Amino acid sequence: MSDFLLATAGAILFTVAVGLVRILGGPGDADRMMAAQLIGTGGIASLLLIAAATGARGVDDVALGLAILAAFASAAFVNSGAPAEEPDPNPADDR
Amino acid sequence: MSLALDLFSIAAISAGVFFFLAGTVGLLRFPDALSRLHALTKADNLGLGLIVLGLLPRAESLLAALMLVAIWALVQLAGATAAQLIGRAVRRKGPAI
Amino acid sequence: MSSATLAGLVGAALVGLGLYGVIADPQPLRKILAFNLIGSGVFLVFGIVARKGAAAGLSADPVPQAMVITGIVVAFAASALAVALTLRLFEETGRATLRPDAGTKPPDDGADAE
Amino acid sequence: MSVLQALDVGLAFLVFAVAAWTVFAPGPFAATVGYVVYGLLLSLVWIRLFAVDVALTEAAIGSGVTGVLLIGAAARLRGAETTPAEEALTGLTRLFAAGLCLLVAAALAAVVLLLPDQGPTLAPQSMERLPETGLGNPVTAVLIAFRSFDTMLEKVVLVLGVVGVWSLAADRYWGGAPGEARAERPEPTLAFFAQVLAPIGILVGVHVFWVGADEPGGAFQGGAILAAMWMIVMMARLTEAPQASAFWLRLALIAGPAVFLAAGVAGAVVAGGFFAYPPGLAKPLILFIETFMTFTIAVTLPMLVAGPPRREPRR
Amino acid sequence: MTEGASAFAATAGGSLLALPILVPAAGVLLSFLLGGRQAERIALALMPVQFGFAVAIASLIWRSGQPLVYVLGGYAPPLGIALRADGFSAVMLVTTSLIMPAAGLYARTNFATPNDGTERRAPLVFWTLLQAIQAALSLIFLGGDLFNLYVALELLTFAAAPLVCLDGRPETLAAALRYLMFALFGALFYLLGVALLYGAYGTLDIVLLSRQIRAEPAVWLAAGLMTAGLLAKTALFPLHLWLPPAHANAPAAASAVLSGLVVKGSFFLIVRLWFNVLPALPNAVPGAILAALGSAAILAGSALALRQERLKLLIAYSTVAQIGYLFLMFPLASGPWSAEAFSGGVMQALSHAFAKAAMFLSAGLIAESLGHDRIAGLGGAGRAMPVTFLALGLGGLSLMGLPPSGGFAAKWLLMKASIEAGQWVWAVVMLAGGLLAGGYLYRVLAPALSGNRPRLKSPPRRSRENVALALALAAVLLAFAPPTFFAFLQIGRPAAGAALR
Repeated sequence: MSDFLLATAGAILFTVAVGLVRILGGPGDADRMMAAQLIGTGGIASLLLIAAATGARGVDDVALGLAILAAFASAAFVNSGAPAEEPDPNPADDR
Repeated sequence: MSLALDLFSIAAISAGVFFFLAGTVGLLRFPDALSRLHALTKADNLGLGLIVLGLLPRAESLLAALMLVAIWALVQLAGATAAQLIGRAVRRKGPAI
Repeated sequence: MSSATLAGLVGAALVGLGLYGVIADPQPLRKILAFNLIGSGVFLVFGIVARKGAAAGLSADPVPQAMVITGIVVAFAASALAVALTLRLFEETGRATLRPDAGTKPPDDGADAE
Repeated sequence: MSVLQALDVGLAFLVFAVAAWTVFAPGPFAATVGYVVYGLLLSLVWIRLFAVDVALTEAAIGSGVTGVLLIGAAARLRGAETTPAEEALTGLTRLFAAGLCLLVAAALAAVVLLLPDQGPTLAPQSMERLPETGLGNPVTAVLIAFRSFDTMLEKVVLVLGVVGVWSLAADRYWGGAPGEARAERPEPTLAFFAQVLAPIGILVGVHVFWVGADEPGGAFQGGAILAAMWMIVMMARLTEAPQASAFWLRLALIAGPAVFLAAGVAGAVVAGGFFAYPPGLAKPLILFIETFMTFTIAVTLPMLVAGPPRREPRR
Repeated sequence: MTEGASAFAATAGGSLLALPILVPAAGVLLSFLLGGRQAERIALALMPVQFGFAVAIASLIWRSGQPLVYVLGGYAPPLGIALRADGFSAVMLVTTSLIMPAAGLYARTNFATPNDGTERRAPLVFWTLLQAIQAALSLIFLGGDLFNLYVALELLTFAAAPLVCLDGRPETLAAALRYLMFALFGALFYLLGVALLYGAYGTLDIVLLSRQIRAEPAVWLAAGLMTAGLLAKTALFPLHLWLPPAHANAPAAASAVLSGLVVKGSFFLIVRLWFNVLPALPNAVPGAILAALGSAAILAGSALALRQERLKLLIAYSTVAQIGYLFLMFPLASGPWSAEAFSGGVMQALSHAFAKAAMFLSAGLIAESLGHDRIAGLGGAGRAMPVTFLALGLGGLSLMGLPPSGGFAAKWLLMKASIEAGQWVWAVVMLAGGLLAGGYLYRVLAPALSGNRPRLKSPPRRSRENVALALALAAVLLAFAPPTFFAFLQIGRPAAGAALR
């Protein structure tokens, strides 16, 4: 059974790798951000599978941490990704 | 009983891998960013979900099982949010972004 | 080959790759990325050292692991400082570059500080 | 070759390929996204090296928080992407650099291969002295007891990092808040996400810190997750970044190293040596120190990412 | 008692070793917390304390004739961390604790907080980071564990880099970024070497390592990586590119500390590495390589200094050259002349620290008084501000290696050792370097002492001139160091005794 789990983990990593080849190259930055998203999900899936197969302790916490941070790259992308916005001319007024 | 559970695990995990594969094929074949995003979220939702489902019977304790479900739920939340954010960025700024 | 040795080889390759990036890429941000690659390569070397020190019921020597954790935090702080410098330089000059002659201009007023 | 070995080889190849992408990618943004992907893959590698504490740190800091820092920077540097021709290295220099790097990598690889399979280790000594600390996780014991001096100084490095980043502020903004270049109005999706995620993340962060005494986890990892929660709340504009002159902020930034340092000095009076713990009181004292450290990391990392003050201070 | 245990029997008064690190670290935290004028007050108040610690440590070593040892937390190496102080550590500590207050007194004018107590950026950063440099240097001089020393290196980087761009001009930002890049590169390579040594021997304690080290591939690679990393931080030719813009553009007080002390920190670690960690390695070839690079630094740095148009850049390039002299001690490290060579190297580090600090402070005064520091515009300035130029000239005396000066003592010892060792080439390089130094100093001093007095924007304050002059006099006084001083330097130098007797 554990060989099956490991093989599955490998298969997922492989599909993720193929997907990465496609989207890291773009054309747009949005596509590239999808790469971060894809590896997030795929990475968590293979992490869980490897953990189940090898019985390593504490891996659940790592997966949980990755799951919490999964959307952070996209959030940063949207947050500061607007094309070079001018700093607020009158910052004191915006609150 | 254990054999049945193993079979269930194998079936669910295999199905999960299938969805990851399908998502990747979508990434490779779809013409524009928004539809690629669509393909990606399928892998997020179903791929990981089925794998978690398959791993549930193998969890050592109820707590570990709950943890697995929580991880899945968090990835759902993150995936949906990221898809929204990236989609909006594409819509607003055009596909070049 | 054990997984530890494999990771060590990856670490060696990462150090080489990162070093190339540091030398060959003129953009500060790319240099910062390359530094982080070297850093993670170094940490992986610590990682195999730890793994090969598995003993006393532990699957890895805890001392190098603790050093890696310290190192990751320091590397992050260094990246943050370097990024802040790069962004400030970009704001001031409209470009981010490390040209060697950038620092040799005499100051207009000649004053030192203040 | 077993399935596990095949998986390891595949993982190693993937890590190397993504690392190569970050070096050779066409633009800084593509390289940066490559680096974020790479950081995630590294967590898997650390799991395979049975270094779960490191995997947690890598996941939270190496991939998560650093990702936000670098992607934000890459987005802002868009205008600087074109490189003036005079800076590009000539082919010969490139070749020379490549040769040098190959040499270093090959020498390193050779030495790695020569390392004995069962190397020298401090694992037995760590386990032998683990009971004195009252902890169950030897990595935490190394960080907070055996090599606590390193850890305390490294916290001072973080404070210096903040001083250094803030020192880049323009004089008129000194004491003001680090204002990021944001979207004009808050993204409703992001706000919703932050509202749902933050409470969960705070729970997880505290949990990771708390179990760190006995299981993988600890102040660094828990603090980093908490830091991420503050960052997402700020990114969603649910709260503003604090002013650099705020006393509470400064207190929060130094609390970890200050308490650590004070405990270390107190050890000289109470326990017979700097950074010694009085027997029997070690565990509560360690948890006390770690609490402040976690808190300080949770405040420091977002401040490092936010950058120098960019708004005029309100008095 | 086993041999391992005896190395860590805490010596009497050993706990003193923690204080020069912890007290300025606490000062950093307090200064940042309280802000405003408190930062300056705390920094200046702790400097005499720091001097007290340094003198106390030195006198303990002097009285016992043995290095001081302290084990932190009761966890003996290899699991824990030890601090150690030998003669070299002690003199570096004392030197640091003398130059720091000089820079501090000088900087009070530039980095004052307004009377209403409003916190300003540059003063807070300067006074906080000055204390951080002091803590980092103390740790470098006292650390007994290679990973602990890595943390010290990073502390030093984080403290020093922001000082370079304190005034925020674009060229200083570029200089600071380059400095940071070199420093980070250096620290990473050092760390990689640390990883390999731990992998080979399972300890990072300097004494324990030195007992086990054998000449094997891992050790050679580690030694090479660590040395390369530390050379990048020390700015030895050809890794010197970051230094001149960084040191020339920083505020004068910061330049004095950066050029006088900070580069000596990583140099100190190279000495530790080769003399204390790796004495078992055959060191003829690496020593010759280091000295060859040092010779190249002396010639190239001096030649570049001759061509500079700005005074501060000239002084910065002269640092590149003077760093070169430090490395001439390495090929002379074994043999009956090793004690002389070691003393010469240390003397060079000390005298250059004082002389260079004096010169940068003088250059700062000149730039402030004239409104510029162009060498072409220095005509007659020496007659307008004689004390400043006296300090500059006395510092220059030491750089040239003319008697009486610490620089003369250093170069004399190194030259004697290289002639005794039959390695004439280093002596020739030293003579050439001295002539070149005379050349570039002549370019500055000759016009300054002749011609019409220029109109000063503001005359330099006497107290600040005196600070620079005191440092320059210290560099001169080193020439009169008694033989006991050199005996003191040898305390704790491993294998030195064996080689001598």
